[in-house]
Amino acid sequence: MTTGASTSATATSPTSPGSVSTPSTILRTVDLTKDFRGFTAVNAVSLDVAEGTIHALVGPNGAGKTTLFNLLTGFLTPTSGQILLRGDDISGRQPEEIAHLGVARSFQITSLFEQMTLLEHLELALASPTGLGYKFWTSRKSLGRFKQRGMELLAEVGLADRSGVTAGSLAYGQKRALEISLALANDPALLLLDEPTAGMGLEDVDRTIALVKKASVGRTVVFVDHNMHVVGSLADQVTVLQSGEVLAEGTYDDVRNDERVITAYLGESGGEHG
Amino acid sequence: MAERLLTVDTLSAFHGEAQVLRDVSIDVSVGEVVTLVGRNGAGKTTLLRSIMGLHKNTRGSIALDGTTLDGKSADKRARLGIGWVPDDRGIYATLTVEENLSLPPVVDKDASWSLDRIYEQFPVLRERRDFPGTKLSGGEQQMLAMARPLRAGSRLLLLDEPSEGLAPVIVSQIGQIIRDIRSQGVAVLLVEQNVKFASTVADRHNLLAQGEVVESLDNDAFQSRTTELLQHLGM
Amino acid sequence: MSAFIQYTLQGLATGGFYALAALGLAVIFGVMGVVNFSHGAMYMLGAVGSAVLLDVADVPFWGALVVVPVLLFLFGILVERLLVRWLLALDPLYNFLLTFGLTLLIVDLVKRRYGVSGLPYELPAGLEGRVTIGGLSLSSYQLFAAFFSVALCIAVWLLLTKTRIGMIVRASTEDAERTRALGINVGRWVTPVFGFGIALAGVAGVLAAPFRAITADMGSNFIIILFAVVVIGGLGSILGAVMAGFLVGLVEAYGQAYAPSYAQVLIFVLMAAVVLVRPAGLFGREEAS
Amino acid sequence: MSAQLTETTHVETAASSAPDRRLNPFVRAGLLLLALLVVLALPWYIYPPVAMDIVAWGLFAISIDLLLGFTGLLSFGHAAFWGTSAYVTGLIAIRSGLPFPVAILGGAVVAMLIAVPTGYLAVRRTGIYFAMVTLAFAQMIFFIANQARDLTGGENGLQGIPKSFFGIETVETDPFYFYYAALPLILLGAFIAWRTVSSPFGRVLLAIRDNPARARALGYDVERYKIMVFVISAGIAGLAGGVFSVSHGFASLQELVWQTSGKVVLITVLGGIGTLWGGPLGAAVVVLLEDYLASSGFNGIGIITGSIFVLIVLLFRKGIWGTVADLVARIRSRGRTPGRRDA
Amino acid sequence: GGGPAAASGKISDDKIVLAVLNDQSGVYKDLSGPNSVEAVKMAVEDWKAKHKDDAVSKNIEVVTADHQNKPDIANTKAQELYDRQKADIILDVPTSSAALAVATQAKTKKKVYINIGAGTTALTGAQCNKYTFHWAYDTYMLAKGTGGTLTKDGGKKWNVVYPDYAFGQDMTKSFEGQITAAGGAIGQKVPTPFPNDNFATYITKAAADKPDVIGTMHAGGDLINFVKQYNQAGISDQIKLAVGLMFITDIHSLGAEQFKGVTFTEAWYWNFDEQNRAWADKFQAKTKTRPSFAHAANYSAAFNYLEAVQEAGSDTGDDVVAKLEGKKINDFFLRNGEVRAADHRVIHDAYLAEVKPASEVKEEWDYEKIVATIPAAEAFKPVAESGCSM
Ligand SMILES: Nc1ncnc2c1ncn2[C@@H]1O[C@H](COP(=O)(O)OP(=O)(O)OP(=O)(O)O)[C@@H](O)[C@H]1O
Ligand SMILES: Nc1ncnc2c1ncn2[C@@H]1O[C@H](COP(=O)(O)OP(=O)(O)OP(=O)(O)O)[C@@H](O)[C@H]1O
Ligand SMILES: CC(C)C[C@H](N)C(=O)O
Ligand SMILES: [Mg+2]
Ligand SMILES: [Mg+2]
Repeated sequence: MTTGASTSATATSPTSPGSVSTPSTILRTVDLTKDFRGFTAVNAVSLDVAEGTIHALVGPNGAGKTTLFNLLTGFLTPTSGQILLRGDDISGRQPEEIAHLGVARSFQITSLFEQMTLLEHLELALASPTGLGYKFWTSRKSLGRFKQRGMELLAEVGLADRSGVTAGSLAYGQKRALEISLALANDPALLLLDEPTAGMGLEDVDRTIALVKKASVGRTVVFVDHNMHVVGSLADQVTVLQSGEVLAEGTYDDVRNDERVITAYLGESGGEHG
Repeated sequence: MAERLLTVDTLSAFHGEAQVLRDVSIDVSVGEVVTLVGRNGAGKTTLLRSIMGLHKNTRGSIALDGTTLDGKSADKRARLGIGWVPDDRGIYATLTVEENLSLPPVVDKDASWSLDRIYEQFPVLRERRDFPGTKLSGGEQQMLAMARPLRAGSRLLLLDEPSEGLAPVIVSQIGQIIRDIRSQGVAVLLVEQNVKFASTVADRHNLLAQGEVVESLDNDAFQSRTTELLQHLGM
Repeated sequence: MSAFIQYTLQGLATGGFYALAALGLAVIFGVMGVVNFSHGAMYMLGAVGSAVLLDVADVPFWGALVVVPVLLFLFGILVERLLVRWLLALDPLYNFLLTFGLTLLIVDLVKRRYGVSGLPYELPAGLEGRVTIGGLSLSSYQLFAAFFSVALCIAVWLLLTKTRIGMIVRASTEDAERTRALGINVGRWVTPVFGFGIALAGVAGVLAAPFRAITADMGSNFIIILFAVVVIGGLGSILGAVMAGFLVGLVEAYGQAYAPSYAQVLIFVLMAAVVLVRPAGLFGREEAS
Repeated sequence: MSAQLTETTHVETAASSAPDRRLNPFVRAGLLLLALLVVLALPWYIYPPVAMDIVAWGLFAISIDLLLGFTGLLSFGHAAFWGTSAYVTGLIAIRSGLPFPVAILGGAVVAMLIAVPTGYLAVRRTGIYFAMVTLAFAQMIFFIANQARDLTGGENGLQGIPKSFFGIETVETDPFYFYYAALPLILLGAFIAWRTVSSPFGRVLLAIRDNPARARALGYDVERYKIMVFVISAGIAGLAGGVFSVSHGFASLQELVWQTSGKVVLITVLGGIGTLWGGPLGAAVVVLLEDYLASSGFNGIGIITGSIFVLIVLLFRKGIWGTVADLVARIRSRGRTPGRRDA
Repeated sequence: GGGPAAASGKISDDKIVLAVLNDQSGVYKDLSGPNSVEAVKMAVEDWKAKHKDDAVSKNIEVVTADHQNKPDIANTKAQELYDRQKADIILDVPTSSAALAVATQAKTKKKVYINIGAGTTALTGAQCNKYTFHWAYDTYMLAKGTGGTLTKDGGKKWNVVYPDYAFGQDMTKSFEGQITAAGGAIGQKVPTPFPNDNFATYITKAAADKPDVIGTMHAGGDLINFVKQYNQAGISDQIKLAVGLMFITDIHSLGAEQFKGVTFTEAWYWNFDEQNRAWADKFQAKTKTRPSFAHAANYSAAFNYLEAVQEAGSDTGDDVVAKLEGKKINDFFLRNGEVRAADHRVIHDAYLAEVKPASEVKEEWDYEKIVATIPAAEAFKPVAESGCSM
């Protein structure tokens, strides 16, 4: 079922969900499959993500990368297969539950609260795990306790001076940065970024690479990007998807020299357009 | 020099009170690929929308084939042979892939690509032909958007960042298509942030900064000065 | 047993009727994203129009079946041009509220002009009798109405899904500006669609005239049932509207026969069950979350 | 510019986002005081039962605004809660003889109870779908109330609801004093609404309104929040419905028909959504207009209210409050930066 | 009860205000509505003409309000009419729920209220009060006439289809009493939702066991729906249709042909005799239409109210009530009329009517044939059974 070089324990009985493959595996999928009315977007994908690494997911358009993200974060329910987070089966859980387990994501298509200020975005993100959001009887001022941390986070992505403007008035690149800072807010153990550099100019791309690098300290990052420069600079491990299946896996250098990957994805120029 | 197809003459455009294009003059000839490169927010999309007749708050003139487009509605301009690939791709959710392809009226029978030819070029579209358009992945939607004006047989294509979000192999493929249609006499005005890609397909480049064309140069000059220019533009 | 078959036939006859009206609602929604609250009022105008035509111009049922939908088509065009179109780009709630206000207005205007106690109307010539098959007996008019509705439903469905017109219309409503930029003169299409949907409501109204009370208020409960029909069928689904129309017709007939006091609640219980099990309706597409 | 893929509700609210962003605290305090004064003075200038209607409908509209303006949910079946509470309040008052405020609180609690299952089903849908589902549920409640005529009096309504108030006879018989006895309940409802929107909870609601998918990814259980605000809103509608039924001395099926749900939405939109203030303003206009028309000899209330609605939706989507606020803001900014003109 | 009786010659606010509270815009607009206001104005004119200079007051006003058939609005309006508009009497109020709400207000304010349009017997029964009178008809009267007479004439086996709400159930109960008393029986009682527009299944059901008579207790739009669909069911030749409550406006709107042969009970018919016709002509001159019994009853109630004020020399509620109670009246509307003191039911002769086939209709609105007169004493519920205690 699984094509390509799986690195670790995919061979050992993938059917027993409870079994933790290696101590350092934080995220693992077992034969994960998603059907859309007869079209299989993700097909029996078994994936291991080692704790503390940066893992890139690449592949042609429509390979199923975003769908895989949506499965991992609960926005879609798998047709079959399992998703194990530190050995616990989380398939079928709701997005908000998964978020509380320390998984944060950014969206391929920018997804913000257009009418809220940047600081308000971060306050919301920071308040989420505290349950403060349910308190309809207290004053909104109680959110103020997140202000300092919120400003720090904004500063990290270079948006500190814009904390008071509404997200709707940001330029595209800034919106992407805000997406990332939201994902980072609650210090997630696992960070999922869907095309963090899409639509950015070169300078912004490099800034984002640096940002992700910095953010990856002490946590695991899985990201999707078509920009090979980004993949090359960041990824410890690369999984190539094609037509919903794993085509190849390995380090960036392994993968970029893989014949199948070159035909299916990179093309003869080796992806050097970006 | 081939005949001139599109002429934009001292065009200014406004968003409300803000001026986003300042006296922009560019032209594209038959069989030529001309780019607009520049940072986010430089005004590239606004220029394309103005040519298409979708952005109305403008000053200056735009002519196709020597006749002015002033006062012509967008659908009229499309039927005169301008094909637009919007930056958000503009795929219809309520239409199937094939319906998305056949929606625009064919403007030039001889230039129009057949569905078969399109499917040969993008096999994945054939596979998903009966799916609602927006159920395609981002990149698949981009292919669909590119294919649409080919199907119509437009003679001038306005491409707004066609390489964005595409797998490298598809980017090369798109590049090949652009070169192909150019040789068939189609004119292309290409908006790009991907400078490397732009330099593989274009004849001439216009560098846009803060709504102004700050530099116009041919591809050789562009390639030799890429780094310097990028620095200059802050890209 | 024969009673059961009789109820079934009656249910199907009523269902055809709901299906037709719901179809107009679904076409307008599917194509323009407008939930037309005034659909009940338009249905009423269809019936009142037939009665008035008969009274002032001696136009019989068969004439009304042609003339009234045409008139309502024109009226729909007017409504779209003057009102609905300005809100198309906004949240669909606005047109829902607009057509709600329009309903109040139309109903009261009709009341002022034609009173409230109803207008007279006769069965159309040739359909006064009954058709008896075996032990069953159905009013020939109702049979006609049922068959007519079904045929019309099928025709409309084909028009929208199989023709270029249907495609253009769907594209135009999804994004008018973009569609224009693809070379299509959008203005030419959207307005007639609205008129067309209204005309369908008008047809239902004409069909209703011979066997329902023709009053200004006849649409006000009708629209609520139509809403239940489209929610059950799936709001955007044209096929769903038609199928759910028949389903609701049957539920209503069985309900009336076997649990009369609960006949109308049953429809809404059915709706609740559908929402619970399939939030998008029986034929609706899943909403992206 | 960037296409939003989520199917959210984008209704034009009278305030740009949070309700207090525009006004400074002093102006706000001043307005609050003024509003309170107006509410207190109302029965001196307006026939007291009509004044009572205005504040009851005003509170009802606030409950709609809480959903529409602050969460992006249009309930087109809120009559279910207003009406249920009207009946329950009446039944408690008639059968137990308890003071009316107790009966009304009881009614509001029952309204909240039935809002739980309704909300559970309705919040699975958004936008226009939500409106349809709530509408259908209200119809169910309507039919049930009609069937349970031993309890509700069916078509005749529940007659003779007493205004028992600790034996204080002036309150029990004179609508003028009754107004002041019932007003605290209205103010309580308004306070709850205000507290809710200006709490962290209210902030989450705004987030949900703007982008539910994003809110979920941040870890917020969107459905649960929606159910909670739906239930709170039902409770507020219940308070209003209870006051209304005691004020009139009975409850009728009229409280449950869909036209009632429509009317309260009309009032809310007319006043301006996303403000909480708008509702009562809209209520004053509509109730006074209806009151006037009913004895004016012009028989066609629908013609007037229908036209108003159409005009509001077409031309003044921000409602009275929003339109006025915009005007004020425009005048102010013109004062500050003279000479600025549109290009 | 009441406060200190007002001295004779005392007219409150120096004017007499008659308020007509009814449906000005909804389903009952045509059968009563604005034209009832006209009828009341006619009564005032006629009364002034009759008394000329010795009238207790020359200052008489007629005001009106629309209750839209909604009890809540009726309730508020009644309060307003009594308090703000200084109404001394409220007239009409069709729709039972609204009628009962107004009765409560009349009692609280101690002001006169004469109901004309509503059907419920509760107004003079369980919920009767000192200030409330019921002038024209009620469900008992309708059942007595239609149910009793048709059964005696051989329609022994009945099935009744009724709207499932207070008025319909009341009617069904009343009909059952009268039908059983006359030696018949109701086989099926088929409830239908209210309001409703699809009766096909109910009609099939009610016709299944081939009764002699099918009785419908529907009113207004529902009645018209029912009759249309009844005629389509193709059973009208074998099964007689009886209508519980019908107004001439119903026949007018559906056309006599659809109703042909239907039997029902009338409180008054404009073309019954010369006296009625004379008044109907005057009414037509004003309104361009023929009167329903509700229009005539409004006139009669208003006129007799003014007479009572004249006799009392006061428009105070208690004084007028005292004059009205027990009063025997004979006018063009009330034949052998009496205002029963015990329950304030106004009794008078009622009529059994049949709808003429279109061929016999000689002029517009000439739809009815009176087949029998039911004497006042028999037409209404005996006081002993009323259950009223004031
Ligand atoms: N609808 C709008 N209202 C106000 N300002 C706008 C609007 N659309 C664009 N702008 C502004 O106009 C300027 C030019 O925008 P445009 O979209 O043309 O840039 P672009 O070069 O295409 O950028 P990108 O590379 O991000 O697509 C930007 O500063 C942008 O903020
Ligand atoms: N809701 C859906 N219904 C049906 N098909 C879908 C749906 N969502 C995605 N797909 C299909 O699943 C496939 C995988 O899509 P996905 O968005 O995961 O691709 P991707 O790898 O992220 O591509 P890209 O790089 O272009 O964004 C595509 O062919 C797409 O058409
Ligand atoms: C037909 C009506 C005038 C009577 C009304 N249905 C009532 O409740 O009494
Ligand atoms: Mg993707
Ligand atoms: Mg752009």
